[in-house]
Amino acid sequence: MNNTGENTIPLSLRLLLMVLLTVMAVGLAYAVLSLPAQAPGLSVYAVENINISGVSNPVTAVLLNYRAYDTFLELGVLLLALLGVWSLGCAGCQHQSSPGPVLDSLSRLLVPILIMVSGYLLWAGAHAPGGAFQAGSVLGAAGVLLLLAGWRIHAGLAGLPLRIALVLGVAVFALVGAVLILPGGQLLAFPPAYAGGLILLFETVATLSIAISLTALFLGADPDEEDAS
Amino acid sequence: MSYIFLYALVGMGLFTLGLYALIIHAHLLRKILAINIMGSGVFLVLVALAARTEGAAPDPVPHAMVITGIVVAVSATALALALMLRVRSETGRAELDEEPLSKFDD
Amino acid sequence: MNDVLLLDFLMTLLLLFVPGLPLLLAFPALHSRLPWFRYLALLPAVIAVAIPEAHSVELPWLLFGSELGIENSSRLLLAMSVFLWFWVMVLLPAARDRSEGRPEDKYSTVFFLLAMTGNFGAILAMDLVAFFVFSTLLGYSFYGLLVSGRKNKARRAGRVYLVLLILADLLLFEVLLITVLTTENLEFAAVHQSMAQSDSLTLYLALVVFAFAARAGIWPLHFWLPLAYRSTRPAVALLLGIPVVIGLLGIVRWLPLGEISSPELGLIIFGSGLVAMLFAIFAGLKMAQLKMLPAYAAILVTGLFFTAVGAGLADPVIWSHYGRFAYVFIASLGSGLAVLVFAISWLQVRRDYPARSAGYADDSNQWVERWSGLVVVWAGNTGFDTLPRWRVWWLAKMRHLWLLIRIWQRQMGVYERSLQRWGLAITLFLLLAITITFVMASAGLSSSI
Amino acid sequence: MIEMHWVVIVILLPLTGAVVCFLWPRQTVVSGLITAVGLFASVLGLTWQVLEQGALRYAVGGWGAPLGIDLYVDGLSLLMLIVTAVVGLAISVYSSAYFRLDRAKHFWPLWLFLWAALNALFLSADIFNIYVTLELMGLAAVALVALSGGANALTAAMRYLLVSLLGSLFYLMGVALLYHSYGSVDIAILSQRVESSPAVWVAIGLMVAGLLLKTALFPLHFWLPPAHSSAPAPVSALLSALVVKASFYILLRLWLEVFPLTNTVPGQFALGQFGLAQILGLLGAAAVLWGGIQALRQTRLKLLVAYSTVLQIGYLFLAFPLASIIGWKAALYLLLAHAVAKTAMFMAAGNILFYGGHDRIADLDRVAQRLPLTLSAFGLAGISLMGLPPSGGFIAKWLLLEAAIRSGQWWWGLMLIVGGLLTGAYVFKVIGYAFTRSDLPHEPGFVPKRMEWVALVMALLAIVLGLFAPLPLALLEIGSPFGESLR
Repeated sequence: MNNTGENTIPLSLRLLLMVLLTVMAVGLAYAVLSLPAQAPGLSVYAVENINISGVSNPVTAVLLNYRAYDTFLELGVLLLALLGVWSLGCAGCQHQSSPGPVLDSLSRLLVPILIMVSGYLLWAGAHAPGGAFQAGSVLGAAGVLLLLAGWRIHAGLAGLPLRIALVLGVAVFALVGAVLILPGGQLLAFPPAYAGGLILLFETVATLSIAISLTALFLGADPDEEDAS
Repeated sequence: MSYIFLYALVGMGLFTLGLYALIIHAHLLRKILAINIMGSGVFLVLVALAARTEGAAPDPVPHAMVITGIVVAVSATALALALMLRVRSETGRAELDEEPLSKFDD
Repeated sequence: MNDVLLLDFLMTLLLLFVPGLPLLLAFPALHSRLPWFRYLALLPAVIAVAIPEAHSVELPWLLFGSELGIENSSRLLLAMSVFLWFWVMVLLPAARDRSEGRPEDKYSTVFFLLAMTGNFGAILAMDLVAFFVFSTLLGYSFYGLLVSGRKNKARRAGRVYLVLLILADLLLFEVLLITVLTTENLEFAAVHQSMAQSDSLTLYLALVVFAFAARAGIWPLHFWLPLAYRSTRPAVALLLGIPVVIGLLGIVRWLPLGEISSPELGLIIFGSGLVAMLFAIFAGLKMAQLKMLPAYAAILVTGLFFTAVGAGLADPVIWSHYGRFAYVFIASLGSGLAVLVFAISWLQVRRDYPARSAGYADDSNQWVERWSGLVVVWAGNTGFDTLPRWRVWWLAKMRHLWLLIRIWQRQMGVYERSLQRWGLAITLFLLLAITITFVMASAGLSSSI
Repeated sequence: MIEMHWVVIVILLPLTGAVVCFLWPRQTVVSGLITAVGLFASVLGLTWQVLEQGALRYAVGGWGAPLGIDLYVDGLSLLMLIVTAVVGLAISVYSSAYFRLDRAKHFWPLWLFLWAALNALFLSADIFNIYVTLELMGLAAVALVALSGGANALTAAMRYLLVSLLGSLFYLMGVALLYHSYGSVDIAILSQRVESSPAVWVAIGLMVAGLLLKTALFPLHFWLPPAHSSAPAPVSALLSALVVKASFYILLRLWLEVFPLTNTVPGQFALGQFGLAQILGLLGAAAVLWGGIQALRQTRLKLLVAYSTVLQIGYLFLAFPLASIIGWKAALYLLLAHAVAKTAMFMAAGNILFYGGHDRIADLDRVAQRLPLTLSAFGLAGISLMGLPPSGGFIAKWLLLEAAIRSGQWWWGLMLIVGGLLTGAYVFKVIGYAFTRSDLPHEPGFVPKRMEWVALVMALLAIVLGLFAPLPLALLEIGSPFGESLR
């Protein structure tokens, strides 16, 4: 079998496809070029409200205040992907890595730096590019590096504690968002006075959850189940 | 401001190329990569066109959308890769089964 | 002008012949076997169904002055009946062939034709008396059909049916008397109006509902229906829906539904309908015998109908909203029961030719073939023997057709398989996206010019 | 205080339930069932609130469109929520008996996530937020399909995942073009601003195609039969009843609110929409034929039921060329009736599979005598799918026929009759084999009574829907989602 597997498509179909794709590409390009050269979009609104959003970086303000609901659902997507991967029970798919000396020492060197960078990104998110996702993915990279170096989670932490850490982002969002309803507000409506603190709280738990989720996704299977089997 | 549109056009090009690769390649890893390239194309369009603000800071809303989109794409890719590994361990090859349905059996 | 008159005359003649021709043919049927004429009896009805025009005729010379008519709702019922009768006519020789030498079966053709007269006449009848006369004719000839079977159980069913029939007729006669006291005109519309104001309304309603419930085999007057289904011949079983249908039609025609409100009686009828449905479900589930399934289906559906009638009596608004569904409901009940009977007798044929096991994975083609074979066996068992030439021709045609179907089926499989292929499927998807864009774009451009 | 926020509760409750089920796998069935019942009650609460107050708009985060995200409930979204709640409750009860614990602990969190995604999708008034919910729904559905393991299910899930992602990306590209054209992703704002422009044409092309792919309209249905037939029975039921309908719902929303550009410039774009409607109608008619014939050809019960979904999806698209309020109502009533009936049918198929260990139609081996409740459920659901009176399917078809005749396009009505006949044929094919003996002896398995009864209750509901049609139809009027001018 051809390695690329391209031979499954007959030539005539491929030609038809190229023609169609060319037509589509022309259409897409035409659509893009027909857009107005200047369009402020929602930037005016975003900047207008930045003072009561609790942060000074507009992207963070959109992510964690104006459209925090999207972020909440998206943490749900991440958790869901993990649930999906675990439900596949891919215990056999994992290759055991044997770290060489280079990887071993590199990981010792890099992991602390990654943790520090992640902390900086988290803190910087309030006023400059950065934030929970960037910080979470850097931290997640540290976790992946540890896994490659042969590190495994402690058996005592693989059950409920790990699960709690995984759901932390979604749970805190849901809990705090719902609590904010009680004094008569809306879901995820932050009082301007507390907005900064709440956003920092959300970013911190989101960073942790994202980092641990990404690491767990890399691992592939539920470590609790892996031990049992 | 034409360079903004250039980025957007590159985004559209990535989208189209990704679609071509998605259809043409049989190996699942390539299909998953193709989907990711298509996704990157969409993100590039979203982000590039956000800069049409006449010297002011770019529109932050599409940026936030792209970050959301990236997390969604990461999640979907993770699930797809895990699924691909499972398909390979069950069928022995990482390709879609193009056999007729009636041959399906328990 | 003359054309209009002529057309009118022809329609009148047609309407008269719908019930009249079967009646006329019933006399020669006493003496000969009528191999072809029995189809002739259906002809006027077929024509009446085919002509999409409402028409009615007054027949002052008949009874106390009757009226026959056809409009859309009754055309639906007539079409359903014609459909059933056609199949019965096809099956008719089977009833005779199997019992050769038995003189009493000679009369069954007569009974069939009389029942057909009653059926068509009741559907066309526009006044109380005509409906009463025709439906009574249907009832008694049906008794004849049940009794002319050789089985004791069928005779028992017939006897039970006869008792209920006589009871129902007595009650309906009372109803006629009450109505005549109240109003001169016995046309349905007039009766509805005058009865709605009458003092004896409740009595009228109760008698009508009870009488037709007895005729239609509605719970708790259902005993004859399961008995009949269990014991009778296939040709008669196909027809067993007819008295049920005419009974329901009687209720719709005789009751001034949508004009009066009688909450108490409505509630009682509604309740009895509900109980009937529950009864049918539980009794039907308990009964393992397949042949009785249509009977319980009939009880279930007539129960459902009764809940609707009850609701309509309690609140006329409901009936005026949904009353027009009643005819559709009745017609589909009749054809549904027949399909059920057909399916069951087909299954019984199949029992002799059980499904082959799953030794092969792809039997998608074979099942059509098996189906067709079974239909042929079934048809052969039940009556096509009388038409040998026809059958040969028909079978040859069918064989050819099935061969075509098999090829065509295989082709469908190939198409679906190629659709399942990823590349083609996504290319089609792309094509669709582009098409939609172009459609929108061309329209946008043309409107902006 | 709390009753003001039913909108939020129907989203947060299933998410919380999913988290709880995930954290404590041993109690997963109990917590899942409690969540399902609570969610059903919350949807009733929301229904009551909407009946009292009319259509609702809820600004999440207090910002409101265009900056924030709005949730919006009108008759259309409420009907979808109710369908989801009814089917969801039945599926929850059924699944509580269907899965053993080792599968249940994966099933419940995924299913509750899916439920949350569906509710969030039906409530959202923001096309980017809809993208997120669409992905949430798609990933959950894929993971659920893969739950049954085995080469078939995994391949089907993989194909489904790729298709789902592809459809979402097309949709997202459309969102990007619309946002950059008009600076908003709120449906209400877009509906005021959208006018004919190249970007909008391309956006419509991309979004409609992506959503059609996800809705599995012929000829894009290729992924549906393998995915729906190889999933566990309750999953098949919820995929056919709910997940496919979600993308149809989005398409309908966009079609009704964003795409009609007649409100800005009279006459403009009406032509394009007419042409597109005809295309959709034709594809729907083709789906009816193709799905019906393929269903007849199948030798496996679950594949047969899956192809019947292809047919029924075709019906839904017949409403597009009719373009009348009564046509839309008919399509939604059909959606409702099909969701309930198809749930019953897949559950019945699941029971048969549970009982005999296989679903080969030719070897059903007198299932009728052994599982009378299940076969009754199958038959009753079949009656609704055929559209015989007095079932819910009958009312829907009646309305659709009326719409077809009123708009002078009676030929679409013909497809209803053809589809009904095809449905009748394949339902009878199954029932016929269920009564006869096959040569293969069977080791009958034990089917929990709960599974049989749920299937029967859903089938009866599909029939009863025909008797109480005015209620859901009146519900649909709230907020007049189909517009007034078309009347």
